[in-house]
Amino acid sequence: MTLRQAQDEPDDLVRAVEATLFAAEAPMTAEAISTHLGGADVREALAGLAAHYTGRGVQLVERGKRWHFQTAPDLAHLLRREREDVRRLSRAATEVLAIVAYHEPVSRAEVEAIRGVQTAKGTLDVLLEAGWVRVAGRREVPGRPVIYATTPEFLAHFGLASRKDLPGIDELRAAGLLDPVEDALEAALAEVGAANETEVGADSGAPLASEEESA
Amino acid sequence: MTLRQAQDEPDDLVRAVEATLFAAEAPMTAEAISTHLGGADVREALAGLAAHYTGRGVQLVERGKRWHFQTAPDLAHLLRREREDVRRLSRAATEVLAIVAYHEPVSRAEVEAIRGVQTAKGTLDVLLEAGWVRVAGRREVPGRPVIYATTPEFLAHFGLASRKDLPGIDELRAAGLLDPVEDALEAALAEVGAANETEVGADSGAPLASEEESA
Amino acid sequence: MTEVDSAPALFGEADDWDGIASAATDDTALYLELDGWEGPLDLLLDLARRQKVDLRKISILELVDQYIGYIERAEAMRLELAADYLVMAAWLAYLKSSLLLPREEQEDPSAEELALRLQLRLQRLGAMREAAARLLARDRLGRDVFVRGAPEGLRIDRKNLWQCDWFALVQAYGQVKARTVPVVHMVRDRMVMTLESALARVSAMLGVKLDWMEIQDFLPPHADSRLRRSALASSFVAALELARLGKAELAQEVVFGPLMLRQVRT
Repeated sequence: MTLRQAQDEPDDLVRAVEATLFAAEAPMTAEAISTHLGGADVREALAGLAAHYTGRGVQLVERGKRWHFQTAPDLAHLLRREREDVRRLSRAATEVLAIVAYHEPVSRAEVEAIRGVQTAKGTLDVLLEAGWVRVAGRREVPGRPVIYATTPEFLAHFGLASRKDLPGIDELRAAGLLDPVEDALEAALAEVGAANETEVGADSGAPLASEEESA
Repeated sequence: MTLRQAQDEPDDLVRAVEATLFAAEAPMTAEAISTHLGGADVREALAGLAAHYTGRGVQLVERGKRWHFQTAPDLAHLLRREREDVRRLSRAATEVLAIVAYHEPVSRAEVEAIRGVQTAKGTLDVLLEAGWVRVAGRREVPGRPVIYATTPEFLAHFGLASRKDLPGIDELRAAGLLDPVEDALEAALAEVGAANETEVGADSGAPLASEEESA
Repeated sequence: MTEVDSAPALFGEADDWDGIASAATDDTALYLELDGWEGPLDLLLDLARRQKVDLRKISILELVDQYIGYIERAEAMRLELAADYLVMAAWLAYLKSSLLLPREEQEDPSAEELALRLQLRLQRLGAMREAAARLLARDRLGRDVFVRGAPEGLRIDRKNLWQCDWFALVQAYGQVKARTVPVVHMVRDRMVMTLESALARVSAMLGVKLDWMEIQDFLPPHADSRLRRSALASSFVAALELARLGKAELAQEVVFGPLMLRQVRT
């Protein structure tokens, strides 16, 4: 015990950050913690705390630049409550959420272009109300459509440190699957036009005519 | 790190108890925790956790046989932060303050009689909060109304050695301050006064109309 | 269907996709699900996945046949189909016939281009549906991981620092005083000659003088102008009153000429 304390006893700043985040009712940015503690630089303390809690039943995590403590994911089966706080999302809402997250900022028309159906207004409202999607301004094109993006609450809910953590986003981007159909079409046609013999990349969305070549 | 882990890595039961108490909305007895975790004996885990958190910013404490996490008592001051908002006294409050200063001790009814308008309760509260007015007892008349007087802080804030330093009625008249003023002009003067407030000395802030006289 | 239950069935890996396919043996079961599709593209995507190949390698011709086949059988079973399903069926029929035409007879855009576009759209929708499933399968806050149940909370106590200065204080008092001083209208004494005094003065002077006198001569000779005007008015009224009582007579030879006055002899 005394040995451990000597090694591991946290200093005052670490203790203060730990207490602040334990007491906080919502995730806090490093800046907010610093302001709350009178301007101290808390980054090192945060890193130290995150390391300390690694492997414990409680973890310190960063989600969209905000920090909070949460229970360890592997203990989920012990902690699930009868009354689930999690919203049940319709399939439409789930798809819209994924499209917003992977494409943000994105207009409703762009969401509809990907889904091939009109999106009921209520679907976006559910996501706005959940606090996972926000209005991120307007696109400066004719009609100035409203564009949507995800929120820090979205990242916190799905356990993402940032949008870079979205599952498979790098692969999707590399495969061009986050580009508009028009761009992909143009690229694919150009490729086919340039040389049918050239080996078609796996990411090109090869047209039917060149199925064999790309295979 | 690996050394610490080897020494200090909590076992699964300890982690489960830690997470359970962290997520609990109310303190839990050892029995309740045990039931929640399928009947395991949690006493050792609780003792181990309490020892682990000793000296940290968060503590595991037992109160009346119920266990809960709380922030360390010595850090309580960190959970509260004071913010000072500089606010300008409203005109109504300024009038009430002036009446209290000139007529103290004075009841609210008397203040209203002098002002000629009803005085919202909040107005006196603001002056009490500012520390410039205090309750000075009750007047021994039917109804025993509370009477108000100014405080030493009032004198200090306004740079007065005593209430006798307040200009008398004759001086106010000489300064033109007792002349009936058109509402619009009055408002304009109040505004000018507000704009100049910081620089205005005791003798220089006469209204525009009577500058010559007061100079 | 909850997102949890549906995730493995609807959003499984392309290779082991079997959620809807298993129902395909029973046509009725499939058609009854038509309401459940999020439009024709959604149905097409599920049909495409049943080819059990990479979405980049699906056979559009086969897909078209499957789609049109289902739509036809649904119509045969008199299931109401939304218009957009029928529009898609018609478009796919056109696409199929174009794809079967020799390349040189095709219009612009070519059928291959249209097919490619459809394929790209299916890929994108498929990618997003998989992404949604993977998102929902993550450790979610409030379901799998939990924040502190009873946080103490961080309090920010706001304290007002009230500001007021000496001048504002004194001025406010002055204004209260000025506003609440009782308003009394005082009319200052003016030098006037009342009707009574004019009557007395005119009758007395008429008794002394026997000849015609101009009314101006009845006025106090050294009075200031305001008193003279008051005296003139009062004296004129007094003259009229004396005339009415038969004690005086009035004469004026021209309009606005001098007004003459004398005692009536009795």
